[in-house]
Amino acid sequence: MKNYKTMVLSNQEISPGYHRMRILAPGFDEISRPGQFVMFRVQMSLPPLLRRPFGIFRTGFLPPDCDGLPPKEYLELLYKVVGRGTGIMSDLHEGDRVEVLGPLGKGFDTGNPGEEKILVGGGIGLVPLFSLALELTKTSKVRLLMGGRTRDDILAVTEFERLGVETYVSTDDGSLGEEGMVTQVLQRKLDKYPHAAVYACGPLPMLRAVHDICAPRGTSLQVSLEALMACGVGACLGCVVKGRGHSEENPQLLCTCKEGPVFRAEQLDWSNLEKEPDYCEGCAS
Amino acid sequence: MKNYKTMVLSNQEISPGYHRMRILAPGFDEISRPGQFVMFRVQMSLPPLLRRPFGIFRTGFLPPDCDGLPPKEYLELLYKVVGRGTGIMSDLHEGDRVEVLGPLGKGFDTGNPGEEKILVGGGIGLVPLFSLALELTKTSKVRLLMGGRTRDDILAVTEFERLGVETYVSTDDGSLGEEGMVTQVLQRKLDKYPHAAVYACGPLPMLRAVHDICAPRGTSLQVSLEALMACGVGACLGCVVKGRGHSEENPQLLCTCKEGPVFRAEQLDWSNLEKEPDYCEGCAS
Amino acid sequence: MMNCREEKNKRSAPNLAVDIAGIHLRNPVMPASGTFGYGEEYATYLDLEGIGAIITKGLSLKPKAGNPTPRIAETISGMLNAIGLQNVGVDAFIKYKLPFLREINTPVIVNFFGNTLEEYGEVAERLSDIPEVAGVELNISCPNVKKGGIVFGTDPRAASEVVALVRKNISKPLIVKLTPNVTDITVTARAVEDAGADAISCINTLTGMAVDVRTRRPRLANTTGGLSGPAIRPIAVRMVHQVAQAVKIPVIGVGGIMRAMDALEFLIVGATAVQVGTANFVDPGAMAGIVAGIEEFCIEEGISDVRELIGSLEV
Amino acid sequence: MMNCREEKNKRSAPNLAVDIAGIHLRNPVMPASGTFGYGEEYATYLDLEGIGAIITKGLSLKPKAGNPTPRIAETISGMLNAIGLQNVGVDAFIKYKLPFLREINTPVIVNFFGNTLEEYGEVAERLSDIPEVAGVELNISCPNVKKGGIVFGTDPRAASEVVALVRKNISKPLIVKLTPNVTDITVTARAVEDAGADAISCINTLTGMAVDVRTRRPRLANTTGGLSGPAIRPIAVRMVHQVAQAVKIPVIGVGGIMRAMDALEFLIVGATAVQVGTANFVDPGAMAGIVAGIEEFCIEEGISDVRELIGSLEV
Ligand SMILES: Cc1cc2nc3c(=O)[nH]c(=O)nc-3n(C[C@H](O)[C@H](O)[C@H](O)COP(=O)(O)OP(=O)(O)OC[C@H]3O[C@@H](n4cnc5c(N)ncnc54)[C@H](O)[C@@H]3O)c2cc1C
Ligand SMILES: Cc1cc2nc3c(=O)[nH]c(=O)nc-3n(C[C@H](O)[C@H](O)[C@H](O)COP(=O)(O)OP(=O)(O)OC[C@H]3O[C@@H](n4cnc5c(N)ncnc54)[C@H](O)[C@@H]3O)c2cc1C
Ligand SMILES: Cc1cc2nc3c(=O)[nH]c(=O)nc-3n(C[C@H](O)[C@H](O)[C@H](O)COP(=O)(O)O)c2cc1C
Ligand SMILES: Cc1cc2nc3c(=O)[nH]c(=O)nc-3n(C[C@H](O)[C@H](O)[C@H](O)COP(=O)(O)O)c2cc1C
Ligand code: FES
Ligand code: FES
Repeated sequence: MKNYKTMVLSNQEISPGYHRMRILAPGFDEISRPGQFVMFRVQMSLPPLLRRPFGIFRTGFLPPDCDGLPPKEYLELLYKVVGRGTGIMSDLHEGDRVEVLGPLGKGFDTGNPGEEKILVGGGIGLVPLFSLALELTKTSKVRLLMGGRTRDDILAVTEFERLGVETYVSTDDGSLGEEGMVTQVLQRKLDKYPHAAVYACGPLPMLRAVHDICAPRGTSLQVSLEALMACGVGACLGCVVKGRGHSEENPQLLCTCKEGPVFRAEQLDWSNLEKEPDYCEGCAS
Repeated sequence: MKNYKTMVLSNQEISPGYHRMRILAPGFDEISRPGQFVMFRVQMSLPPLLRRPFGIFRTGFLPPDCDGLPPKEYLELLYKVVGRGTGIMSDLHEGDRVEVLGPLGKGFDTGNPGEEKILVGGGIGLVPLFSLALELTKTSKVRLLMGGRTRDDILAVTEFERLGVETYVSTDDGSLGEEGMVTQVLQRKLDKYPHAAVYACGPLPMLRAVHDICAPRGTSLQVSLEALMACGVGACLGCVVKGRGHSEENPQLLCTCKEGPVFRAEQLDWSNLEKEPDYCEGCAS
Repeated sequence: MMNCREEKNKRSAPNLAVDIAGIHLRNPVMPASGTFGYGEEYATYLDLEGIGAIITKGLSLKPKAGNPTPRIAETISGMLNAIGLQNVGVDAFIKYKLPFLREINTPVIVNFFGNTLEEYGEVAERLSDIPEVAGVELNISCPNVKKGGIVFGTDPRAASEVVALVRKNISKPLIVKLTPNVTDITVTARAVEDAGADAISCINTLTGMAVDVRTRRPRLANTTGGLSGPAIRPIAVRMVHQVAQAVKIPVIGVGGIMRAMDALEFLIVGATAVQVGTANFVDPGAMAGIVAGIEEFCIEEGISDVRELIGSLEV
Repeated sequence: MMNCREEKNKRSAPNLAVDIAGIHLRNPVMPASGTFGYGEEYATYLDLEGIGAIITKGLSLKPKAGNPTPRIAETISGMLNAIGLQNVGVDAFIKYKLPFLREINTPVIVNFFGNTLEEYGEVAERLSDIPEVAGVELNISCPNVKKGGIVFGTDPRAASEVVALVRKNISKPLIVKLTPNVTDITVTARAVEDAGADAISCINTLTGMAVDVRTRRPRLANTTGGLSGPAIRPIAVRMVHQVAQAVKIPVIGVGGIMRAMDALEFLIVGATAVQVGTANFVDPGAMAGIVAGIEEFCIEEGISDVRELIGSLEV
């Protein structure tokens, strides 16, 4: 965990409204685990005041320059432009100075080698699943069920496939893959692979549906949650979710940033997970 | 007077800490007079919250593009980086969207044709004198006495000379021209050309010294003042200076933005012109 | 049943008009006192007939010189001002400034203040017979020179007294503008309502200060000044929300409004109209943009009358 | 006469240490309560032995769950929070959090509050014998559940009462943290000084609110929250200036400090030390940068002791 004062290596739109940013981050790979995240900010910039949390899509190395210097290690983010902060991010260029604090939080438990693994991603929720897949495919058979509103929301599928991940796409409007919800596909897959472990990241309603499928089957489920965050390190208590034993006397509040963002489904009080209201674009300014 | 929502055509450093910016401004030349100013801001940008005032160095036309479109009319600013706002300005590039409100205020009275004219500029104070010289040289003999701390603070001298302006440079450290104050030169010139009209722009101590030379001789003097401004149009009353008749009962406050920034020396209460405190760099944030 | 054209028309032209204490406003957007001069200053940049009302710089009985300079200082997302209520005085206003406003088909609301109770009363009296004045806005954020400089608006009793006196002297719509520098703004709000105010505007500036660390001097000659601009908006929204629940008379929201979205926050928490201050300096066309933005929002959300938004907060 | 080396040494190492109510701080920079957890959270990002003191999240007698989410909302140059004082409770703090802090050679100041007068007293008592606690900071910005939710800190009598009780129960240095949501902060300041406070920190957050205009819901589940960050700095500087003139005990300045320049404003208007809150979220190394910046400023300005700056404002 460190505050990298560093710079952008590249930043490009990969699908309408989705961008991929590579950030110079020497040594980052060694200390980060799949499912962790970073708190990002543009150096010297106000607004926005607060950092923004982003999952780690992957880390990697740029091929060495002709200058013979060692290859540059980068951290790759994949983000959706939804408001002011991500809007400003999308305007950044190579060389712009940024800060990333991380890696933060607890990552995924990669489970047992050989075990079947099913990843369920909704929209931008695929981000932590990709770094997870990089790890899991070393020892397990991995399937990805990827859902989104339209084909534009389905990202990085070929990159998963290149890892040998079997990929099933569904969209609400049928513009890519199967028409319908990703959870329909999950039902079928679990029927077929009842002992698979499930890892999910996406909007809360999707996670809840996944939980409702897995719980009665006793399927192992880990979910990665989102929350509004100010500090990212467990200091502000802005990002809490209610844990399973939650009650008035014993609040059992878990910090999404520090005890999460990945939780085992059984850690959480699913009936009391509050939905962050959907803010309109630009209001967060 | 208009709020031009427009863009930067070019922006470059011309001397250490001094920049020249050309801004697309169709029709600006026709409505502006020497000595007027604009209120500048970067479109969509907070900070800084408020606009910043800048004199008009000149207006002009870019040669038509090969695309055969009509030549582009520009407004040219020349500015010194002193704080946050000018710092942000210095980072702008061609195509960046900016707003200029103007032309604002009262300009110089160009006086009688044929009359000898002496311009006295201190540092960045040369800006309005250049657009004035463009006008005056049409009908009068014009001399410029230009002062600055070091050679880096002496700007655009060749451009004045190209207009046929006789130029006398002095610097505090003698690194260019005569060593000493611009006012020494003024004394000598006024001895030689006792009927010359004087126009001055620069730091308040310099203006005061010029006034102290001109007043006893009965020399006609116009000065361009600076002030902290919020609105630039006479609405906020932030920029007032005390007028000659100033007293408790009859305050005679003049808006630098609306009744100035150019004043005839006899309009002002010289014993009561307050000096804006010298803020340190970055504090105005 | 409506045909398509009618439906489209309805959708594309929501009603924006609101009433404040009997003053009919074509839309709920007006300038905040002291940021719009006497109206004239912005006439070249903004259609004065496109806004709901014009509010003047605060007037006093006699012309007032205000404070020494520097009078303004920029802060983070805000500005401090200590203009010191410089103004031409009520008589000069009527003689020299009002004739211009007479030609504009927009209600004129005159903001005023006094250094003593009596002065408040006298200014109100002078304005009471002027037909071009649609209403008055009473600024009670001024120190009462007789009471050792205690600000009228921070003492509910003094606030009540001054409102009652002004109420006696003028029958025009009376808006009272509250200061936010108090422990509980609902106390002042109720006091001025009971004393006869027809509407409340809220908030004036928050007292602030900034220092130049190199010279170790305050950045304003007056040492302290009033903080305005987007920095204070959350405080203003909270206070308008509180006041709108505490009183029955209409509330005008003021404080840090830069865009239509900001104005909408105030309407939703209970303001009937809004005032735009510092934003005029940043963009002289700001109010026109805010009016257009409110209209657009209504269309997008299928709201046919802006009044549906007022106090529509869901808690 | 000094030789060159001596002169250089003197120039390059100004004294930064200050004393607050008998607590010796190596420099005048410490975190603001609630923005630094229990210290541990930032240990990997910041040398905890490089700051003047550590101030904990506010503790209550029993663990407290706090408010529902969303608890935070960003505003222009500020943030609203309605954490609702979630904390582990004083006993769990002593048992689980203090052992980590014991190993750090930096004074620990414990921030605490109560829902009733009695609770304030009890927490103070439990802390009174803990040797690792260098001092306590009393947060009186909490609603008094017995008195219908009126905030202790907005009523000088209640403030005085709670300070007097705590004073009786603890002999450690007692800092009282004032709320800015009052008409005249010098009244509270004098009240708590008279009741036995050893120092004052000033200010806590200003109550604010923000609305999501599409859903028409408050952006905080709690409707209102506390505004912090650079937006409020001018208000904080003004209040510290007022309080420092009104009382004889030392004042700790808090509110919107992001950089050394900001901290210096507070020292110059009369603060003996400063607290850094929201800035920790933006940059976990912020306090280290501020300490370095203050030192650099002293060197540049030829100031050999930071205490020369305190209250050095020229008006
Ligand atoms: C652990 C974690 C990992 C994340 N990983 C990614 C990722 O890899 N790629 C990606 O595109 N996004 C990710 N997000 C969401 C991302 O943080 C938000 O989209 C971003 O902060 C929005 O910033 P903004 O200024 O553009 O939006 P704002 O203007 O602040 O708000 C616009 C919208 O974004 C939502 N939003 C704001 N902050 C958050 C937040 N912290 N979490 C969720 N929604 C938020 C608001 O509710 C609102 O709907 C992650 C969030 C968390 C908590
Ligand atoms: C009518 C007029 C014409 C001007 N023309 C020019 C010009 O042609 N070229 C040029 O470089 N500058 C000009 N100035 C000064 C210019 O406006 C300031 O330098 C600029 O606003 C500083 O902005 P900043 O954000 O960089 O500085 P800040 O961070 O705001 O402050 C840094 C320093 O600039 C000074 N300053 C800030 N605002 C003003 C102001 N309005 N007037 C004077 N000093 C100020 C401060 O006192 C401080 O010393 C003019 C000023 C006026 C009033
Ligand atoms: C330069 C300036 C002058 C002001 N003068 C007055 C005034 O004369 N009377 C008054 O009631 N309010 C005055 N105000 C307060 C504004 O009307 C308004 O209440 C405040 O600025 C908050 O709104 P804003 O954030 O939109 O600027 C003034 C504000 C500024 C910035
Ligand atoms: C998330 C958060 C939690 C806070 N919790 C407490 C608290 O428990 N006790 C307290 O006295 N102040 C608390 N505060 C107030 C801060 O200590 C500080 O007074 C305020 O934030 C202003 O400083 P800043 O602008 O530097 O953040 C909290 C502030 C924030 C932002
Ligand atoms: S974001 Fe601050 S505790 Fe999680
Ligand atoms: S700058 Fe506003 S009146 Fe001159």
